[in-house]
Amino acid sequence: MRLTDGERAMLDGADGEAVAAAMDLLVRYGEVLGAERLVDTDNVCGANLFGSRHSLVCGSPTPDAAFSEHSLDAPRVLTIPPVRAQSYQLIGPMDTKHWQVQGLPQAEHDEIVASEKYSADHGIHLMNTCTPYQVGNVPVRGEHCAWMESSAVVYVNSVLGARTNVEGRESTGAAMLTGKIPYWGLHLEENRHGTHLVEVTTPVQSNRDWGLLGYWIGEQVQEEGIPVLDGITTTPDLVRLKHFGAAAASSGGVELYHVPGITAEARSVEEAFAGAAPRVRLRYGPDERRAAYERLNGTATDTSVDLVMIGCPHATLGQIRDVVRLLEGRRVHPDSELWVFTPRALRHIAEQNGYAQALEDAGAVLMSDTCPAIGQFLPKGTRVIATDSAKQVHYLPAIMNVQGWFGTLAECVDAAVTGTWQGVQP
Amino acid sequence: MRLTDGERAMLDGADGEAVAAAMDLLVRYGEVLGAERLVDTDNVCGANLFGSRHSLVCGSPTPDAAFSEHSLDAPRVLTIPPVRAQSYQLIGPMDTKHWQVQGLPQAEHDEIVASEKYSADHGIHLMNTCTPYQVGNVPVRGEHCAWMESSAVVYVNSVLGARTNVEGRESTGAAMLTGKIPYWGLHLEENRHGTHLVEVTTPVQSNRDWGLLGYWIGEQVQEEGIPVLDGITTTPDLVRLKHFGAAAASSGGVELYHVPGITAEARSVEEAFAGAAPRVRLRYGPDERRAAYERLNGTATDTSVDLVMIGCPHATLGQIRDVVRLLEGRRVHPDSELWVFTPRALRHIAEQNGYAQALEDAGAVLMSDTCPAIGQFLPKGTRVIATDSAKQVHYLPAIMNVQGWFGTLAECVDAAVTGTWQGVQP
Amino acid sequence: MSGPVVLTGRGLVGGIAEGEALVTREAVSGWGGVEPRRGRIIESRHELVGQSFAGKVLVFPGAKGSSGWSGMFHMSRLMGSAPAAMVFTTMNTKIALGVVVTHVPAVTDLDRDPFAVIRTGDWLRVDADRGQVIVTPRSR
Amino acid sequence: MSGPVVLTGRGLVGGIAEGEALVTREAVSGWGGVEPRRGRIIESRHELVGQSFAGKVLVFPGAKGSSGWSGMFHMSRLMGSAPAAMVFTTMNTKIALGVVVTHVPAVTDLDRDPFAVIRTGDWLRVDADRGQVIVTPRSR
Ligand code: F3S
Ligand code: F3S
Repeated sequence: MRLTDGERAMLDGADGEAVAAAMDLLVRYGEVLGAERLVDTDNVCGANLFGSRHSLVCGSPTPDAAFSEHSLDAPRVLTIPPVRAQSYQLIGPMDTKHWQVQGLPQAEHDEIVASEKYSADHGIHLMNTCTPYQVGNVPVRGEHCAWMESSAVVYVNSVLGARTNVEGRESTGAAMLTGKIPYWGLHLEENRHGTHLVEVTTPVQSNRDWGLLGYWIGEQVQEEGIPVLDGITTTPDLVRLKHFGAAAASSGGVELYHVPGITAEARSVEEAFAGAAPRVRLRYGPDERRAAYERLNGTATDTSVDLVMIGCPHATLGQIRDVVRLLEGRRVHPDSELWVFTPRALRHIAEQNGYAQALEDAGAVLMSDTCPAIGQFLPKGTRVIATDSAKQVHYLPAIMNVQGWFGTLAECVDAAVTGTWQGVQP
Repeated sequence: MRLTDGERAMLDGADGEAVAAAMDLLVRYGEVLGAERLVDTDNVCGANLFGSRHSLVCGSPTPDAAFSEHSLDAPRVLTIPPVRAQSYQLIGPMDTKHWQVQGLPQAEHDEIVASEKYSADHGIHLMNTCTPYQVGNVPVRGEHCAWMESSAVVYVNSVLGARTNVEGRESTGAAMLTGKIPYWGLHLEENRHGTHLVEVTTPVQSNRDWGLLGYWIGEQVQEEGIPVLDGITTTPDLVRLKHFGAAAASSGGVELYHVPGITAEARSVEEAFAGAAPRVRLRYGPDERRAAYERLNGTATDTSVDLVMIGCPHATLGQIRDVVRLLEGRRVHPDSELWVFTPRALRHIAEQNGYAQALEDAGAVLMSDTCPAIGQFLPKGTRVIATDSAKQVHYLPAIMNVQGWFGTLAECVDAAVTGTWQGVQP
Repeated sequence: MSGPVVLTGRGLVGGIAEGEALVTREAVSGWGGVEPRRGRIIESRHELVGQSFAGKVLVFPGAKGSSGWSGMFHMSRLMGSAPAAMVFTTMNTKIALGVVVTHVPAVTDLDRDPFAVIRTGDWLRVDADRGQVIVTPRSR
Repeated sequence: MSGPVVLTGRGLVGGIAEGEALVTREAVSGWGGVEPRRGRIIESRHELVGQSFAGKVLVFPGAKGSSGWSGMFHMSRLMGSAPAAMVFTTMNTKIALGVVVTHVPAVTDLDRDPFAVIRTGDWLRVDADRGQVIVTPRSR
């Protein structure tokens, strides 16, 4: 991999040992990829909040030691300088406000708070969400980024035309210190063309519709495809595309898709394929939708719902308001829980809008910074969850050994209020 | 103007008097425009925070009366129901945290707080910023919106490909209640093509470069043009485009522009003009840039700076971090002030990151919800301001009768620390 | 002295009003451009700076500036300083909403260039029902 | 019994390691797919569910799942349960970063389909300096 003079200097220690270690990681990584060079980036989203899971492995290390090991893969403990690039913390293990709801012990809380302070002191913006684009990090078309979090990667690549691969903790840690990332994969125009044509022959309009479509497409495309949707007749919004991409990125490894006329890089199906023929042609109609719905509901038999989870990916204020309005005059069932997840910056607004209080008054909780899948926590004794998120219902049963129902937001709120799932095949 | 059955029913009172009055306003408005019909919208940004300026006129009205008159232009006081559409409050008159810095009396504060609560109770999300796209309202290409705030309109139209005109308080108030807005102007594809070709023959890279370019273009294009930029060689980011659009929307009335390959709707100059020839050809080179710089600094002679204002449009966390880093080891001059403005949701994160404290420790203030131009406030005795915002330096001298300097962020922070403007022509 | 001239166009809002013309070829800013207590133009670079449109027929290209345009003229109406009528040539959302909330007769899309016909001080009868502007030139 | 087979490809990370092959034609998930204490595959639908790759040579298509893939294998290394080496066929950022932070020899871009040649239990010598995988089939 070619290095510029500036990059060589960083590697040789001109900006200190930590920057040198970061460059070393990027060089090793870039060479495995077969990248010809690095590219500048000033937009890095990573995950650097460490709790006991990480510290126990390294024997309660200092924060510098944790970052050196886990975020830089450095051979020894280094003093980490303030980060160079504009850097953002993605989702983490703990809700700094409702950590006790998670059942976390005080010591764990304190450890993660200290980890947060370390990140803050180093200039990593504490968005603490899987949806950085909902809290001010809205990349522009063509902007080279280095992000973790597959649902966020697929959103900014597809909808905004930004350029990022699915990075990991170590590569984003290194990018934060250097402002560099391997110029490979989706950073190159030629790798961004469609591969799979999906002819959509059934209406796709609601959040549920978009989640089902995304889930089915991910299963078809798996890790090696860029789907192109043909036949979408209504304009989706951020929430619909957020659910679509998250679903496709979790059932498969979709990192980029095109919806001609909607997403950033394709005005037409032909343009999405850059004039080439699709490698694969797929059709999504009522049968496929029915099958996706059944698979998403495939782990569930018991209609008695213990937890309803809304906000995967993290919810907008509009989604929160929808829940508040659906809950009006009602209360969460004594045997159920309703957890709504949103970025902390938006919870701040939700509190001022009275939404947080309204949820609380109804027996629900507005949570931030984490989610049940990432933090691996559920209310005690949970056996059955329900959600309007294809991604969450895909992960939670596998990770937490519970049953999962999938449906509309209204069906989810009804389940939280009645304690019983009554969702129906659309 | 044609109405659907549903719209006719709303007009006839099927959903109550306030919705009927809102439809009436939209019909009157649409007929003046010559719109053939209305279009659905679920994304409305308006301005409904009222202080003494409004209440004194109407003799201290109830909040329902204020909304009926100012936000609906209704003939009498109506009971306003919770808003139908997803609705957001734009920038307002008061920083709910630092209102005393503004010199506002307690009574004024209380009145605006009550107005906020009214909005919150009606389901209007209190973003309280001119940059809704930085706090979660990120419209998708083709999404029909109804927004006020020219800098926000030009951003989402151009960069994201959303569709909104520059709406007003009454039209957005009506849209909030009905979910409708006249299908006119930039809602129609055919009205979104370029008119003015701007050949850019000098490098445009920094925030200052983009602000100067935007200011010059706005002066050339005035109220009747859609500029297309040719010759941009580097990829801008959100901050650069934010400054560009705000400048063009304030020196002229630019509501939409195209930067082929970057903004949402044009891949090439030809596509931006939809194959037609440009109505006007302009060239922007070093002379034009120099002239724009001189005009922006045209009101200033006195280098003794009283206020440095950063964050017009409202700043990102990255911009805040930049200020913090420029201030390291330094303090704001005893005879100067440094005010940094950001959306309240981002100030919440900035506080957790220690940025707000760092600014305070250096003698600066992190403010939200308002700005000196909108709120018409400055530190007592201010005669000379400095800013990195072309829009703010365009407005403040005219509105507040002060001198204004324009330059880079570094020059601005230097001025705050030394008390003296030492900016130089780029 | 010439007799009344009739310009025909599209009437907006409705109604009839009369008053002295206040003519400018420069678009008018709302927020930051006028003050609603006396209906005066305050934009420092505007050719009409310092003049009041209260009770006059404002003849101008239309609205420029921020999205607060309609709100400013709405306030002007509430404070009793609104123009008697508006005659303008360039349609946009700001002027459209502005004439609606100012509740005054307005006419646009005229069959002749109003700036070539109307001078400040001329007496205008603006009939927004029929879409007419009847110009009685002031004696000169 | 057949003799050793040599597959040649691109060596990654560097070094030499030997161990029993653990072969799967299904890509492996990191986060949610393996647990790092014992290096076991825990993804319920995976054909290798319950099996440990600790000290083995993992022969697989590559990485799938979330962006936490490298972190999970990094942790596996720290906990002493990492594979001895990795042989994979599909490059992506997850597997690339994963092999880098696991610090084990790896080979890809082989001149033959490894799944046609290697069976679970075969003894593999992975030479990442020369880009070679030497396969000694287990007696059957
Ligand atoms: S990280 Fe976000 S995308 Fe879903 S699984 Fe957790 S809410
Ligand atoms: S409203 Fe915003 S765009 Fe500037 S003038 Fe005030 S900061």
